[in-house]
Amino acid sequence: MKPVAFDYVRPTNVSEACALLAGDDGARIIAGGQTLIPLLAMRLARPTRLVDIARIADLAFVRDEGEDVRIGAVTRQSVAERDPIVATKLPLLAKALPWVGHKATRHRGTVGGSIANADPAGEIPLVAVTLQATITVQDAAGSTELAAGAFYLGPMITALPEGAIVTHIRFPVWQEGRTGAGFHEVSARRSDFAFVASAAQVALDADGRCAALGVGIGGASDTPVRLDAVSEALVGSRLEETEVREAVVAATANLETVDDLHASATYRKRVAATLARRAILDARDEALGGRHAR
Amino acid sequence: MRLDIGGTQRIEAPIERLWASLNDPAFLTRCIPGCRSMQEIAPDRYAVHLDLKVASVGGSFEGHIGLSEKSPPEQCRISVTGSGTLGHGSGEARFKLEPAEGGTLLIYEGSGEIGGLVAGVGQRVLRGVAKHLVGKFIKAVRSELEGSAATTSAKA
Amino acid sequence: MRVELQVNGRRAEVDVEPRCTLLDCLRDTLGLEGTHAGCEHGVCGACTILVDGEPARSCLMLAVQADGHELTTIEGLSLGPGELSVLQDAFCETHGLQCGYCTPGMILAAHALLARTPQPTRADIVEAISGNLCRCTGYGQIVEAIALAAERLRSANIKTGET
Amino acid sequence: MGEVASFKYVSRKRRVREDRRFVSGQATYVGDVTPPGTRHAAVLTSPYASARIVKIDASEALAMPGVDAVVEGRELAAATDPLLIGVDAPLVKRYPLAVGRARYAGEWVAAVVAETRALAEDAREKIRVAYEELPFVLDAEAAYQPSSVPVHPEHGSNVLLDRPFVWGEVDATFAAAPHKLAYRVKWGRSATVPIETFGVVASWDPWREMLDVWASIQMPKFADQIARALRMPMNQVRVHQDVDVGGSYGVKRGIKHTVLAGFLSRKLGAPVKLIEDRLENMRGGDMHGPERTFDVELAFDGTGLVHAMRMRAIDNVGAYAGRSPLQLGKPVGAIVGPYRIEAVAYHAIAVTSNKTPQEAVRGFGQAPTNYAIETGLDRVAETLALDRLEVRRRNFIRADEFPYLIPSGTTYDSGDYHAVVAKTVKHVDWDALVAERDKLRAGGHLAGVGVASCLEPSGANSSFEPLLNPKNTTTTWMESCRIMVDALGAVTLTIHTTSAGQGHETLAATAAGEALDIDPDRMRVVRATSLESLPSNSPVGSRMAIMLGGAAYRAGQKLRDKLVAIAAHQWGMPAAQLHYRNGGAEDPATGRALEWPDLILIAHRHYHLMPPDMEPGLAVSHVLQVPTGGGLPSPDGRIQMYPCFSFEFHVVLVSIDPEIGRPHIHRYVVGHDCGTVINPDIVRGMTLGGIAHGLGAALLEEFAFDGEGQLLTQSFMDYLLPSAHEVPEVEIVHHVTPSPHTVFGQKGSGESGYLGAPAAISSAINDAVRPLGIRFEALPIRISAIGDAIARAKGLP
Repeated sequence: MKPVAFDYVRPTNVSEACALLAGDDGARIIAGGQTLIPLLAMRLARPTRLVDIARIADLAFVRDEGEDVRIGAVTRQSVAERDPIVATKLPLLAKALPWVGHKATRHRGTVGGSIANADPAGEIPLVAVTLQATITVQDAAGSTELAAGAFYLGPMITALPEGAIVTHIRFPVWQEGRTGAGFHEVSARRSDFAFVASAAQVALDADGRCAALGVGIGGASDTPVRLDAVSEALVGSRLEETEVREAVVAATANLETVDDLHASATYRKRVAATLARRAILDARDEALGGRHAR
Repeated sequence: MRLDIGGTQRIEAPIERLWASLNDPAFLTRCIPGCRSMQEIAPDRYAVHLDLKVASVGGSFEGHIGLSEKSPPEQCRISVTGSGTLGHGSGEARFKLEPAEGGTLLIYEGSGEIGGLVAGVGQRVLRGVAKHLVGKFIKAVRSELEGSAATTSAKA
Repeated sequence: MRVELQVNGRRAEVDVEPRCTLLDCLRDTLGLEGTHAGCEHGVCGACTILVDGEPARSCLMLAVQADGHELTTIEGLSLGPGELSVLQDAFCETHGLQCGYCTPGMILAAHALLARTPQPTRADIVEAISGNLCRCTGYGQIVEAIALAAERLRSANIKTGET
Repeated sequence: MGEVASFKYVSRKRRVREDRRFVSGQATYVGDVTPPGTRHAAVLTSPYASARIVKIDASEALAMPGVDAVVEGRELAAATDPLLIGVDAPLVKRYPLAVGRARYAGEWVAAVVAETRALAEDAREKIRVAYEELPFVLDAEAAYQPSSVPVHPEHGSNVLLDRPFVWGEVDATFAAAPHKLAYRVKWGRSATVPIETFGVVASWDPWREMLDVWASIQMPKFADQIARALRMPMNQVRVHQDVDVGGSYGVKRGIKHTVLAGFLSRKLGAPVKLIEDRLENMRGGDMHGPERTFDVELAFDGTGLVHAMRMRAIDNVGAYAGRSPLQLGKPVGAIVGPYRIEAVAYHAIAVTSNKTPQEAVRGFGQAPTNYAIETGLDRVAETLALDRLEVRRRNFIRADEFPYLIPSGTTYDSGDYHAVVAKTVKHVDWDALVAERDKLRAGGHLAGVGVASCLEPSGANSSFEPLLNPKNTTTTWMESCRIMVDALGAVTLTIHTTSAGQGHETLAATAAGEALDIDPDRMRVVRATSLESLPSNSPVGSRMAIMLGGAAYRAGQKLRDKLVAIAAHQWGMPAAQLHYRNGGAEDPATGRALEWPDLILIAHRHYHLMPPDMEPGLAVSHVLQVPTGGGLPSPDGRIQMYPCFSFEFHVVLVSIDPEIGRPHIHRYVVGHDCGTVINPDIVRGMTLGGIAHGLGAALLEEFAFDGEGQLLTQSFMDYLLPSAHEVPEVEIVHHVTPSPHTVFGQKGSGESGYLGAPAAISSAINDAVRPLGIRFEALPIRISAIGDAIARAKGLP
């Protein structure tokens, strides 16, 4: 399982990287390489040149910008996992990161790499969609911002234009009320690709009513899916179990789910509703301050 | 690995134009994702060369496309075979065209088999990729015929 | 391409193709054959080494990406010729292995754990080695080896960095 | 009771000496062997399950820099003989590369050799092969039909083996039995999948006319098969057996890999290295395991005693067969498991299909068979509304009935099943366990207690070969050990096989140390190459504790007797009157003694003091024939299979989250009796490892094929080995019932964990879902299947 031969260049800044990509459709970006290198080894990916952006310093940062937290694309997943800003301002991302791959892959894998790789079971893309993050991409012509919700088009398929690079991701910080997060995942083995995953973040107002809610499903469909209908149904409620159960079942009724060797489409749809409910209730309990996980 | 594709799409073009386009190698070369060339080697039989690229996965395919059971302009059957570094595949699909107000309904129904490396390691995502590629084909047909940047009416 | 690596505290200059993984470079170019290939697609963990003290899969890194990092392989853990570290010795004590093929990766993952968490719980240990597949042992005696090493390091008051 | 009641070294805690080289990264696996001038091979595989190979064009590949050769099936077949097949089917010809047609997706069609492995893979992609797809058959029952498309037209059908056996009054017992039940269970196609793939280095030296081979093998008669296929005298093949093997548990046979590498080395006059990568191994390494469907009928009475069993077992062995069909034969040696079933009809069927071939897998067919038997015991209990534990107790062979002859002609050596079960039940506090299950159920979970007992036939033997292939009358199954004491008194043992982590060096030293009353850790153990080896059958069938332990002990006895004879000669006394201890000999009457150094000196330097008829020096060896082995089957298919039978009793508490369907194992207890334990750490490791392996077969692992014969689990992303998260803490309850056939009373322990765990885990999950009327009758049982079945039973979408 030896890759095809390719060149390797290490640009010192983003524009240099974009220039290297422009006009060379055989060039591919490598950052952490945790998904790309297996594809190289299996000769599924056959680039003529790898452009290594892992050491571009101005792409590695976690910055608290009040309204949101901005994370540089080549920030290592393990760095984000240990970052205090993520822990305090992005509880959902903090809760999802330990589910990403293994400790060994998180030490090399990057946040931007996971976002761009768009694995249907990817935990970071799921959190980005759930929190309605914005993904900044840059190519030779300049940079644009894409909504995470419109970024994922299919399995490993995104709206990233040809020759563009993800430079950073802005995760909105929920300001009002007490926030809580919940994350659940089912896979054959603890660290495998998720059959189904659900990420939920809840904000409660002073008297315990839901001021904001975001819940998403990963692994079940070709892309991560935000269940907007659930947000609409439950904002204002007290997130009682029965209300939550009804809302998630309704919202997943016509969720298009994948059927594969490991899990059936009906299983994924049914468990999507279950995990969404559990994630929401966990988030509610965390917001209430009670450490009572389902 | 067995893949089933199917769907109904509204194309804002008259049935005759859609039918002619779907039988025009040059048109198909522009619409089939990654298609580099499509030479007619016999009546309704074409040798094709594809350079498929989905995300970071890419590979070249050599294959054949055959059109059969044609009853213009309503119906035809298309068979595809091909192999390359990523694996091999074959498929059958039936196209039905029905005039609808303001355009034509393109109804397609088919199944295919994918084998080799990509089925051996990619079973988890293969169906989604196939669905996406069919969607890209439909989008390309629409944008060719409808001229303006068409909005995809249904999720492919 | 010429690359300068820092392996087990020593500088090593290598000339490798960009497509050469760090795993193949360590084994074929530097002769450090204690690191093993199990799947070459990043799942089994037999190729685990330490990169700046943290476990990483050397089959998921290109050699050309590895310059400027402090690399540690199993050969770097022994205290000297014929001298096992506390952790290596603990694996012998509890027979935390059988065929030995996953063992170097397992020991390096454990080493990184103990450096960070000197008194790990059983759950900490299981999580730390969950990325390293072993087909022989069923993991029981491996967990016991790591727990024994933690205990010995604590009582001997050796800072884990020097094990 | 074994010959040596109390032991000085046996059963004591002793570090496994091999571990030192593994923990320091100083071991030598075949991947680490690269003689100067080595060239690297890669194989091109068939994309199709069945296809005629019309044309192979390697011109572009051969033109690439660094490429030495491309070889295809016809060239190889002309220069080599077909590989051995275990059953009488000579027209099912097998060569390392496909000849004329490919018979399974992944079969090797061509091999390319180049300066580096990367260049070989680059070249492989440039080889153009024109195929003409042919019809294929994948399902075993379909292949069994005469009308099916034969994988080997020359053979005329897909049936490799179709042998009914009847032992005892089966039909009469069924007719008279008040209760009967029938069921079908399926053992999914999984295997051992070691973390190291197969690899071989072959190096032909035209000057010495010697083919040196380093390979990752666990293979009886490896050098024989290589020499035979390459048409070389066996003394031109030198297999290096000091190669460390990165796990095998049965599958690492690699005959086709080694014949190919040997042929390529002779063709190029350079060492050739073929290390399978994981993709090559999973699809075309020919290392899949049994894929078997059982149709079982049981005849039993109102108390739950099973009197007769009919079992039809059909196995889908794939496109070719080496010894894989014989995995239907070994289970005959324990066909009734630990139960007093009096009459058995067994119909063994092996069929070819266009799937990857199988190899020997841990237990050699016993794990699937045990799963089928244990499912039956649960069904009997369910039918009579009796406790599954109690039904087993009633059916167990009693301790006082040993040695116990089972209907198929094997005599079980010893056992105390009731004692092991009693100890296990007491340790687990059975009633509290059942109460905990019911508490979990009350809490909204599904919960179940699983039980399964299993026999581990150990010691190995060839007798299933003559049973299934009358033309094969092999009755010799041996192991050997050599002990040499050098002139300075250091002891060196020689063993004659490779090892894959079983601790054979520690085993041999411990056994020799016990015989010689010398600390085993003072002994060195080395491995002979095949040219210097005494007869050995390598570590299969849980045999090495019995056979290598026995051979080392017997050799040690010979050495001891020689030392005593030398001492006796100095004092002109009969040897029998002397007392041996600690390497020396003492005359108890006078108290005078000659110590180890004294005797060494005489043996090596002082010929004039030697007994007249004794050779100088101290080198002894022993070749041990398997106890109870050596017979041929009777006409009605009765034969003594393996000599010794270990016993395990598994108890598992599992709960299932009903909405998710994921089983969680709360407790796993196993009662374990493998006779006298020689090294406690090694045996414990074997048991824990076997259970983890069995958990994989029960819940996670399957080589899944699609309708076109394409393997869908070609990587570790889809073929799922259990990680540390999936394997629960296992509590082992220890018991010793020594074997009468072995020097210490030891039996085998390498396989039993894997033979019992699948049945026990399946029993637990079925107990959990039984209240919903759900039954799982095939392995593996995936989370999704459990979740969907629960939803269906509850009428949910």
